[in-house]
Amino acid sequence: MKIPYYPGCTLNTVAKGLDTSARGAAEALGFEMAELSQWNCCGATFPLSTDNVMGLAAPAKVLSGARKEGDTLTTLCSVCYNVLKRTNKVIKDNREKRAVLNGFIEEDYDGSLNILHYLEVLRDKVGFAKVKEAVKRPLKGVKVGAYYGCMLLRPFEDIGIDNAERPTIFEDLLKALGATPVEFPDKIECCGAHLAMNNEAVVTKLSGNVMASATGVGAELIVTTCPLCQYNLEKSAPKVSQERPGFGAVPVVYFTQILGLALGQDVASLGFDKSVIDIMPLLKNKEII
Amino acid sequence: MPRIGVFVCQCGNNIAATVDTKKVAEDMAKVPGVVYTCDYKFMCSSPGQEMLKQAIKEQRLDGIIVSACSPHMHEKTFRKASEAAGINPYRCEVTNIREQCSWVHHDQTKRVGTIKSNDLTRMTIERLKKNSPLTRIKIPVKKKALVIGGGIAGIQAALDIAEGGREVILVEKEPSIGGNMARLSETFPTMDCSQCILTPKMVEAELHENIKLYTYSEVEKVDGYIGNFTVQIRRKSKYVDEDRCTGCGECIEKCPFKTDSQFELGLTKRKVIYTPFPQSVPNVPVIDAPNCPKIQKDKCGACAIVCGPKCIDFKMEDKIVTEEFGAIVVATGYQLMPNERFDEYGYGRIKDVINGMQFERLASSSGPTGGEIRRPSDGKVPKSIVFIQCVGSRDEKKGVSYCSKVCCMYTAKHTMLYSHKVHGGQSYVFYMDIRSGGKRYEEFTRKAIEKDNAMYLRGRVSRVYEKDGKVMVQGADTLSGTQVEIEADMVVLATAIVSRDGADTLAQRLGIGYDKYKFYNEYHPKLKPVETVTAGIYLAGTCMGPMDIPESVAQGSAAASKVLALFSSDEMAREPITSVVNKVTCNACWDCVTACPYSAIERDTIKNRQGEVVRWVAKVNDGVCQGCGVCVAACRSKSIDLKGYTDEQVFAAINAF
Amino acid sequence: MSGHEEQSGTTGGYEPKIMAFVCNWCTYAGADLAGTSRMEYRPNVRIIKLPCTGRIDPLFIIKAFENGADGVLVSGCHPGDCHYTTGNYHARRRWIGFKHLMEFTGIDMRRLHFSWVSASEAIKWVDLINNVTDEIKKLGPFMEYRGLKDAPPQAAE
Amino acid sequence: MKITLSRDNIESALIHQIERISGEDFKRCYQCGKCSAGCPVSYEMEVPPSQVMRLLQLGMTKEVTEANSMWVCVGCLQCYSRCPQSVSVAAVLEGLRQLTLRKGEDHQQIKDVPIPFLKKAPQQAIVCGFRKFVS
Amino acid sequence: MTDKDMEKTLREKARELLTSGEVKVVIGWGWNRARTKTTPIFITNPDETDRLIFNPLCVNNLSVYLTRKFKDIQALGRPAIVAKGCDIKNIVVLITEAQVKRQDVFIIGMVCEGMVYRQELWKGELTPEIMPTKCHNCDVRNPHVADFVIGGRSAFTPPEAPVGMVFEKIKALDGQAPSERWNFWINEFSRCIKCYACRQVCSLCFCERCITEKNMPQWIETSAHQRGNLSWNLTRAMHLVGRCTFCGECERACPVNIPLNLLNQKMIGVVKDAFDFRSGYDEKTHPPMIVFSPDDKENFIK
Repeated sequence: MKIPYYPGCTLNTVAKGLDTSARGAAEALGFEMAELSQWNCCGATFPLSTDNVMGLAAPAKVLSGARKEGDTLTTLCSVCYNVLKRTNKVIKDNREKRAVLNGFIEEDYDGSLNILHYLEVLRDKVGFAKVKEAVKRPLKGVKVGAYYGCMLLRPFEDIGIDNAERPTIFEDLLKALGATPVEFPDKIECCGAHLAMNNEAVVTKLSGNVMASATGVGAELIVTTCPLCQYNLEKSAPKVSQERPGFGAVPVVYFTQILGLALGQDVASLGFDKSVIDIMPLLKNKEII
Repeated sequence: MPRIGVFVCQCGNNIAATVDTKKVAEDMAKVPGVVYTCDYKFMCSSPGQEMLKQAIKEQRLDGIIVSACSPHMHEKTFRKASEAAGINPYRCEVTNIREQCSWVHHDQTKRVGTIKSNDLTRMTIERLKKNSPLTRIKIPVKKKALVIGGGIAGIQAALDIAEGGREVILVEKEPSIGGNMARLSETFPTMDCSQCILTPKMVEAELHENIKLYTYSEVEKVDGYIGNFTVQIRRKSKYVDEDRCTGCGECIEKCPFKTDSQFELGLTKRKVIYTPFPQSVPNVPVIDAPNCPKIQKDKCGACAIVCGPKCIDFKMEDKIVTEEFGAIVVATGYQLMPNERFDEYGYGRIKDVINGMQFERLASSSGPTGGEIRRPSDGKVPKSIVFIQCVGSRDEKKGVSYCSKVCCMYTAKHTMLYSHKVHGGQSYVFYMDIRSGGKRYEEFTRKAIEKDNAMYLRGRVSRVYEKDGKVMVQGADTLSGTQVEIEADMVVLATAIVSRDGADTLAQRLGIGYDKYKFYNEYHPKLKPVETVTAGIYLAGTCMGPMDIPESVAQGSAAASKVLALFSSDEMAREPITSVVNKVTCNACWDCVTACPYSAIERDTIKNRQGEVVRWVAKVNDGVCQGCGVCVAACRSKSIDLKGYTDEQVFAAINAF
Repeated sequence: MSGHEEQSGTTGGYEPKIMAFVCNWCTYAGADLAGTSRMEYRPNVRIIKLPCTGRIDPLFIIKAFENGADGVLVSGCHPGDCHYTTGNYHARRRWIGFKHLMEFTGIDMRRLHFSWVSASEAIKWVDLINNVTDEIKKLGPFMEYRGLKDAPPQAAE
Repeated sequence: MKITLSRDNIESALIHQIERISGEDFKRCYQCGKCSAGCPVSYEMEVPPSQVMRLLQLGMTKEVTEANSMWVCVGCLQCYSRCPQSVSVAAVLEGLRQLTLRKGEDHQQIKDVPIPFLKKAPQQAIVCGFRKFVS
Repeated sequence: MTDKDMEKTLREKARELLTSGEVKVVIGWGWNRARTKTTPIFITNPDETDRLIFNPLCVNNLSVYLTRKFKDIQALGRPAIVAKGCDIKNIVVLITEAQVKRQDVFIIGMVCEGMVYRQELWKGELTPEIMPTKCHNCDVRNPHVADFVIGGRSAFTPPEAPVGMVFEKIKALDGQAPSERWNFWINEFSRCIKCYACRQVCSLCFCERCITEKNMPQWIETSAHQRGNLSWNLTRAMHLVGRCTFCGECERACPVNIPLNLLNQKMIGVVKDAFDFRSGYDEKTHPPMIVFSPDDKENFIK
């Protein structure tokens, strides 16, 4: 199976780990992430203003390009996923905007693309059962907090990957990997997102809430699908530790990294070294490596 | 030659101001067949009517025209008068020269008005010449009522009808009557215990010689029309012989198997052979077949062994009984919207998030906790409870757009019950508006706030989650404009009231209308609140929409009074405006049958002496026909005509134009 | 016995004869309301009351023209409001067929009007009558149709 | 505080402009407060989401445009996803942001963006930040 | 399969049906004495089935003999009827309107490559010019409802947009001013002599007592003056709305050549557009004039 794949800017740089581990895992599971021959940034935010059609041009360009390489497109970064999927819906449902956009990008794209998040590929195309079979390094006894964030789930009408209030797709994967997902209330709350640029206080508080909520129920590890979440959480960890007595920071890694780990990929190849909080001690004392 | 009298009314100055009534009278005298005309100040006054009667007698009139106000006003009056004077009421016609002439044409010279009045009157005269005398249709009325639904509304209707001396069959699909009210603890605003006021009524219904209870039964099929309904009722197998069971309860005692109790809304278990609740009426247990090992795989059978009168029969099967009724009262009630729709409130995920009805059970002295407020998860007494209003109500996105009406009141009641039962307990109520319209209702909610220290917060809750054994509620108080977080021990959701599953199916069986929420439609929201478009079928209670106990009871009685009025005479008289088929020329193409909105037309046969079918013809059922005339226009061979609006009458009018 | 008196109303000159077929429950009541609200409208219309628009046979309309109507108006409850639940839906179907037939035959559609007037729409009724009357007044008498009777079978060429 | 209401304010051109840009109808909001309840940053907002809607209903644009609310919104869409009336306050705040940005008034001077952030942060954060804070 | 072969099979089938007693009478076409024209014949005797013929002259629509207008034929017992696709359409309507039960009639469907419009036009071969409009647009050359089909499958597919004089004329009329149409029709109807041949020949005018014979009230003026003529023709057309299958018999039968096909086909078009209904294809669905849909579209009811 070959699935056209859109990495997005971040995965080419700071979030390389997310990208490489995903490709590796795909291989292990017997499908190929065929990176688009040509792609550009998706815009990193879906314009909420109705009159901003220009903001949709970039993702539209990506989509029209992808359509030429197949009828589905997968991506890893929650934000890319959110932007692409919603833009696609606009093009599909809104005749006027479709016309305008196609004018901009000089294409004739109709929104017929099926946008899948890597998680959806695993769930719907591969199947968690098959993933389970492929596990070589079960993550026995690791209490993992699956952090969804916002962009993977909302708005439900447009995204619909899973129940927006009590999603399980992430936990189901973790179970397949032998880990023990912990249910923590803030798993669908926001990390502070782009406020990282100019409002560290807010980011620290929000990311703090998320991490505290997870560790509060015993999470030893937090996994995410979004580079920005990962960044905000890790970056805030020290401050949070200062502000909140009794809070102990835990590693924050990408779901594909522990996927690769479970599938028996070479640990060095997974890019754990990029993360600030080292996951190795945890893995060692759980005797996974 | 007919002998027609024309009476032109001046209606004081209402008509006379713009119509020369005298001239109209004179002109009409020239019309062939008219033998007497006059104009008078007030035809509808008793002297006016007297005058009319006298003229009929003296002039030996056989037809009456009254040119006056709209027939919608006084047609009945003048037809009555004519009848009193001995001519057929349908030989009397009213010309509308007020609403549709004198009042809308302000020509003071009276020219326009007079000309138009002449025309209209002449048209009516010609029409009248073709009027054949008609007699009101008499439909025999079967003086026995069916009440569907044994909740408070149904019980009330049944009792009132029975008290009126008429037979009633009360059909309830659960093993006991009582409905949702039987679940309630106390009732607002009087705070008297629900069961204390309901149970006596239930028993009364059971013992009343005019009421027959069909519990654990459902309506399968409904045929016929007002006064003459034929209904098939499925009496589901109870596996217990009702007549012989003494209700001793031994069987329940001995039954070794348990399952969730629907009556207690899953808060506790019940036996597999059970009565829904201790005061069940009738006090006859039923076996819950899907869960009974004896019935499923022929194991156990303990109940049968201990049963003294030996009235348990594992082979018992459903019975279909057919009964005839003159009227039907529908009181099928409501249910709560499934809370699972509101994941942010964690219902189903968090044990200590329950709905209002479950709280009623917790507060009820006959409930699973014997009336002590204890939370489901660990049985602890909650130190604080958050009540969330409008869960599903007034929520276009995930719920329904309407207001469930009773939640504001019962939540106030809940806070009171809580403060009375748990001293020092703190209750919080998230509300959008406090809707306490009703006798002593506002005082009631105020009391909850002022005397029982309920903390009312104007705002909605965004999410509910668990944190170290507490139920965290994250809401807002829009009045102070702040976010609110509450560490609660328990959360109670005021879940929306919705129509029952299968409400639409029943409506289709009965031929009554329902709205997009599957609540039943009344005939007229103001003037016919308990009638339906189908004559002889009446509504009561929450099957029409959210309402509280007083309203439901009032409606039960209202419906009952309608039924008793219908039953007050052996026959029901109806306007004879119905279609009639000319059997000789009918082609039996059944177009009329297809077109009729009331399925009032049947396929009939004409047989010869040997009883062989000679031909098929359409036949109108006078009881069902409402006289719209759709069939008449549909019939190409003109083999159907509409009494009171025959082609001849209409043509005569057109020709006189 | 057709004797509709030629009248010259307040406006003077030719006054058209207009026949209206209306249903008893909506339009007739609407017309009554116009009266009780003392509105004023053109006096040219003569109403024939029927229980429901579903009762109206297209032939009524033809008959009206035969009897010298210069215009015909048909009106009843709005779709969905029928006192007999579906009578006006049936009527609408027939009118769709009949209207096209009349049009194809060359009847001037300004002489045949269909409309929905509810019991509360007195104003709509008044406007309707006034507009229809004025329009037909402009057209003058329906000579084409009135002429038919007297013309000998083969005459028209 | 006392306000004087007038139709001119309630139906002002500015109000309609914000409605147009955001694609939201302010009248839809019935002030249940669920947005303020669920908003992760409303504690930080000078005017919490539900009050933003209320003020706009009253035509009080000044109060909302001067408040920090629009710049604090993280666009997590929790308000929209839980709103019983399907109103997106996030979109309304975006509308307000656009009002300012389209006047060329930046909320964030690019030169002031901390260098370590530019170095370390994921591109998406930078792009997204610029889109929301810079004209 | 040539007409001769079809005739042969037809005769055998008819004989078989009559001998077996499955049917009591076979309604079909035969020659007139001069063998110049076809005429309806009713075979009850198995030995006479060779009188049955089939050729492009068999234009008459025999379905009318299934109606209550012909009680004597009904009296003979279960009929078999020889029918072209277009005739079968009428039989379908008769079934829909409960005039015939499907099982009570044996339909011998004849595959048809077209008929002559008028038998006088027959010069020994069938050319498009002498074929009526309906044949040029026929989509039932292979009988769509039949118990027994005779003839090799026709490959003919009707044109996307209907062609032929009738349609052209309708378009022309639609393009004219009302007054012009009025004059056209009044002129055409003025010839009407109220012989009611159009009614007699139509199998869908099956009323035992036609509206014209109802005199209380007198719906339609009987004397043949123009006003009555108009009323009659309008009524006839109205009564056929949503039912007429455009078999064309009425126009063929009209002694004064009133172009009734125009009226009928016009209304067929209206019904198709307004209610997406085509008469004569499915006996299950009711004719559109006696049913309704809450969302019927119109733009003229104010």
